[in-house]
Amino acid sequence: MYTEKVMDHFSNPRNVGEIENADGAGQVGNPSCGDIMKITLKVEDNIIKDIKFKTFGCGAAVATSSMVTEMAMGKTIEEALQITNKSVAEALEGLPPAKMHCSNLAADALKAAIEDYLKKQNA
Amino acid sequence: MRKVYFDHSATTPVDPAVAEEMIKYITEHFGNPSSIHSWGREARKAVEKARQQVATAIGASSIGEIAFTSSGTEAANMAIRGVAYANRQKGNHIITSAAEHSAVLACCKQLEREGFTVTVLPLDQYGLVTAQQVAEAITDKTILISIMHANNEIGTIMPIKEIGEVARENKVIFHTDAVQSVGKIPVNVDELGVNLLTLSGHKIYGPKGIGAMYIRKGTFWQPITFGGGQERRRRPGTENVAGIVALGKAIEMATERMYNDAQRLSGYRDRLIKEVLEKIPNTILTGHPQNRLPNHVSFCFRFIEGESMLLMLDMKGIAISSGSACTSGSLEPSHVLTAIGLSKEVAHGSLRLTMGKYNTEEDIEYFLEVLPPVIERLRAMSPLSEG
Amino acid sequence: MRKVYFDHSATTPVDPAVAEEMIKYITEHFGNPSSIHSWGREARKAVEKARQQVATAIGASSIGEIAFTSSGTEAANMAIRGVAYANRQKGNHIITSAAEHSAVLACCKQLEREGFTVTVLPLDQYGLVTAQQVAEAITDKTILISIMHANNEIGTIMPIKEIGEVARENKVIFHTDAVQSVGKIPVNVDELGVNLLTLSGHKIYGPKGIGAMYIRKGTFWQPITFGGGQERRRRPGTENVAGIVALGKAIEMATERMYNDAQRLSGYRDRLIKEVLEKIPNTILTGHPQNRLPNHVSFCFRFIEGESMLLMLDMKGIAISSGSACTSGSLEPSHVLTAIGLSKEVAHGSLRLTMGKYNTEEDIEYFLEVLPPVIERLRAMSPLSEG
Ligand SMILES: Cc1ncc(COP(=O)(O)O)c(C=O)c1O
Ligand SMILES: Cc1ncc(COP(=O)(O)O)c(C=O)c1O
Ligand code: FES
Ligand code: FES
Repeated sequence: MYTEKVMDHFSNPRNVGEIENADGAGQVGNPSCGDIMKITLKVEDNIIKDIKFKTFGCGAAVATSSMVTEMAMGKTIEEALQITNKSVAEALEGLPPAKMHCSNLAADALKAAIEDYLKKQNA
Repeated sequence: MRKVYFDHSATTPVDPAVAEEMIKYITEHFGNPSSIHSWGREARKAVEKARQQVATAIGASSIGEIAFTSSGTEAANMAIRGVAYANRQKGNHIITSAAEHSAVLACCKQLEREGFTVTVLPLDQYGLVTAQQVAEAITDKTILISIMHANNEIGTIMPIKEIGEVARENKVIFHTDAVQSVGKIPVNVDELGVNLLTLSGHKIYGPKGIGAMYIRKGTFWQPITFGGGQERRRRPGTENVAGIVALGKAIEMATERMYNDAQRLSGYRDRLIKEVLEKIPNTILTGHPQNRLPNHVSFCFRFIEGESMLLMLDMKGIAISSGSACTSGSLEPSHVLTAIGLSKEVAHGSLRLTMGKYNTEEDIEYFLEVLPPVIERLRAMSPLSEG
Repeated sequence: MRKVYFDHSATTPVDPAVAEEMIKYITEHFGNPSSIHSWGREARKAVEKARQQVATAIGASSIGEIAFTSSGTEAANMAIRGVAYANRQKGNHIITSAAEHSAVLACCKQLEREGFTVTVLPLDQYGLVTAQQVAEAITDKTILISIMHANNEIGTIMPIKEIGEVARENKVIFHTDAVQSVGKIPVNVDELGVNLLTLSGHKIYGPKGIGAMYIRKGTFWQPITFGGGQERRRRPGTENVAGIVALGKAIEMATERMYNDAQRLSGYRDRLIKEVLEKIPNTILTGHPQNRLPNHVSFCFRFIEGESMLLMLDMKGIAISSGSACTSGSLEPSHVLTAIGLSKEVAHGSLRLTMGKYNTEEDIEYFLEVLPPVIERLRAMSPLSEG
C-alpha cells in the first residue's frame, strides 16, 4: 500500500512539534474529514531556519507533513513556495490514489504558514 | 518480534483441523456433486454432511433449510432481496437498523432505488435497537425486518429474540445477519425466532469464500441468481465443495468450543476495557459495556486518527482495525460510530480489537504495554491534543 | 480396478502445484485483503498477483478489467444481467444461442420475465451459429450478444471472432462464456473481439468456487449484488483469497501447457471417434467432427438410456457424463442435443467423454475395451433395439 519512503517518514517523522513565537503559522483541514495539518516556521534572512508540523491524519498525512518540512527546511521563501503537492508525493515515491488528497494538505499547510509570515512582514 | 492477531472480526485463521478436512477435497476428492458417477456421489455426500453440520449448529429442523453461498455478503443479498422480490405483491416496506453491515445496508439501498421503502432504525448510545422500535415501525406494507445479531464494529448484541416475537406477532418475515455471532454466542433459529439467518465461514476459523443462508421452511422467497439447479434451486453454480466441507467442520468445532472460549475471552475483554480506560485518558468505550461479544473490545481515542494508530501497532506486530474514514480511503468514518452519537472527529480515532481462540494472556499483556506509548506519540503529533 | 476419469468438462482435479499455492493461503496467510495491517496487505498482494495472471492469460490490457467471482455461473449472471440493467435505457433486446449453458440461458429467461426480449439463435446440426445469423438478428434495440466460445456438451467451437466483428460493427456489447475453452484453445479478448468474457477455476485444474469476469474498459455495466467495495466495487463480499490465488496459478499453467496437451489429446479424441463409430453400430457423433475442443468426444447410442450407461461404466471405474434427462432427474434431455436436431429418444442415449491432462493412452485403450460390451448389454435389455 505505502512505499518504503512513506513508511520511513511515518515511523520516524521529522520535525514534529510546534515552534513557539513562530514567524509564520498555517493550519488547513478539518477534523471531521479526518485530517488537520499545522505548520509553524522560523524565518531568518528570507530563509526557513526551522519548521515544525502537527498532524491529525492517516499514515500518508503524517508522512507528507514530515516530508514537506524536510523539503522546506533551509530553503528561501521563494523556493519553498515552489513546493507542490505533486513534488511532495513524488519525493515520497508515490502515494496510493485514495491518499493523494493528503499530500494536498501538506503543501497547502506550508503555503498557509508562508502567507502568514509574509502578511506579518508587511503588517 | 511478537506477532499478535487481534482482528478476528475481520477474518480468522483457518483451524488446522478444518484445513485438514478441506484439503482432502482439494487434493483427493474432486468430483462435481452434480455428477452421477462415484466421483460425483462422493462429493455430494460431503456437501450434504456439511449441510447437516450447519443445520445442527444453528438448530434448523432440516437440511433443506440450509443453502451454501460464497460469502456472508451473498447470503445477505439472497435473504433480503430474495424475500423482497418474492413478497412485492404483499408490500414494499422493509425495516432495518443503522447498525447493519454494508452487505445489508447496500441491499436495502438498492431496493429503495427499485421502489421499496426502507426504515433504518436509529441506535441508542450503545448501538441497540429495541423490539418496541421495531413494533412501532411496522406498517401493513412491511414485508421484511432485517436486524443483525451482533455488531461487527462495536460488538453490541441485539435483542433478536424480542424482535423475533414482534415479527411473529405481526407475521413479518425476519432475517438476522449472524455473521459475527455464530460460534461466539448461542445461535438457535427457533429461540431467536427468525425466518432467515446468514453466516460466513471465514469468521469462524473456516476459509474465505463460503457462507450459508438458513431459510425456514415455508418462507416466501425467490432466487436472485440464475443458472443450474444446485442448492435445491436456491443458488446456482458448481458448489465450492472444499469450502462447504470446511464450513461444516468449522461451525461444528466453533459450537463445541463456544462456551469455554467465551468464558476465557470475556475475561480478557473485561480486563482490556478496564485497564485501557484507566491508563489512557480521553478514551471512550464504544458499544455496550456488558451486552457485547465476548471477544470484542472497541474504543475511540480522542485527538488521534485510526489509520496511524493501526499502522504503528502493526509495526509492533499487532493487528487491529479501525472505523476511521482514512483506513477505507473514504471521506466518512464508520456509519455505526456516528449512529451511536459520536462526532466524526472522535469516530476517526476508533480502534477495534477482536480476540480469537489462539490469543493468550501474554498477548493481552503485550498489547497493554504497547498501546499507551503509541497513543501518546500520536497525541504529541496532533494539533488537536491539548498536551 | 482401474480408475479412469473422463469427465473433465464437469470438473477437473486440482493440479498439485495449484493446490500447493492455494494451501498456503488456507494454512498460513489468512489476512483479509481489506485490512490495512501486514496480514491484510499480504493477502491483497496475492489477490492482485492472481489478477495479473488472469489478465495475462486472456490478453486483457489491465488488471482493472478482471473481477473475481464465485463461479462461472456467477460471472455469467454479472456479465449478462449487469449489462442488461445498465443499458436498459438504450434497448431491451438480447441475442444468444440455443447452445448456451444454463447459466446464460437462465439469466436470459429471467430478463425476459423482467421485460427484456431475447432471441435464441438456433443451431445447425453441428451446434454452430454463424456471424450472419447474429447480424440478421440485431435490431436497433439490441444491447447484448452472448454466445459461448465452446460448448460443454458437444464440444463445438463457435466462430467468436466473426461474431465479434459483427458486434463491433453494430456497436453491440458482446459477451462470451469461455468456461470450456480457456486453457484448451487460444483465448484472447482482443482477437475474439469481446467486451466481456467469463471463466471458471474448476474446469482448468483449479478449485471449485472461483471464477472470473473480464470486462473491457469502457463497457457500460452495473453490479448485481450489493455490499462492501471489494473487487473495485464490482463484486462485494470478502474475497476467496485461496481460491483466487489458485485460479491465477491454474490459468497460468493451463496456458503454458495448452499447445502440448491439445496436440496429445486431440490425437486420442480422433482415435476415439474413429474406433467407436467403427465398433458400435447405430452410433451418432454429436458436435462438429473437426471444429471441436481437443479433449472432447460425444456420441449418441441409439436404443439405450444415458444414466444406465453411465452407471455401468462407473462400475468399471470410468467416469463419463450424459445429457440424458434421467441423469438430471428432469423430464427433458439436454436442450443442446435437441437443438442440433436429435429426437428426444436419441438424445437420451448420449455420452460425453472429456479428457484431461492426466489421461494416458492406456485410459483410451481401456475405454475402447469396456464400452462395446456395455452398449451391447444395454441394447440387449432394450425394447427399442432391433437386435
Ligand atoms: C456483520 C457482518 N455481516 C456480513 C459480513 C460479510 O460477510 P463476508 O465477509 O463473508 O462477505 C461481515 C463481514 O465482514 C460482517 O461482519
Ligand atoms: C459452458 C459453461 N458455462 C458455465 C458453466 C458454469 O460454471 P460453474 O460451474 O463454475 O458455475 C459451465 C460449467 O458447468 C459450463 O460448462
Ligand atoms: S488523512 Fe484521511 S486519508 Fe489521509
Ligand atoms: S427412466 Fe427413470 S428417470 Fe428416466
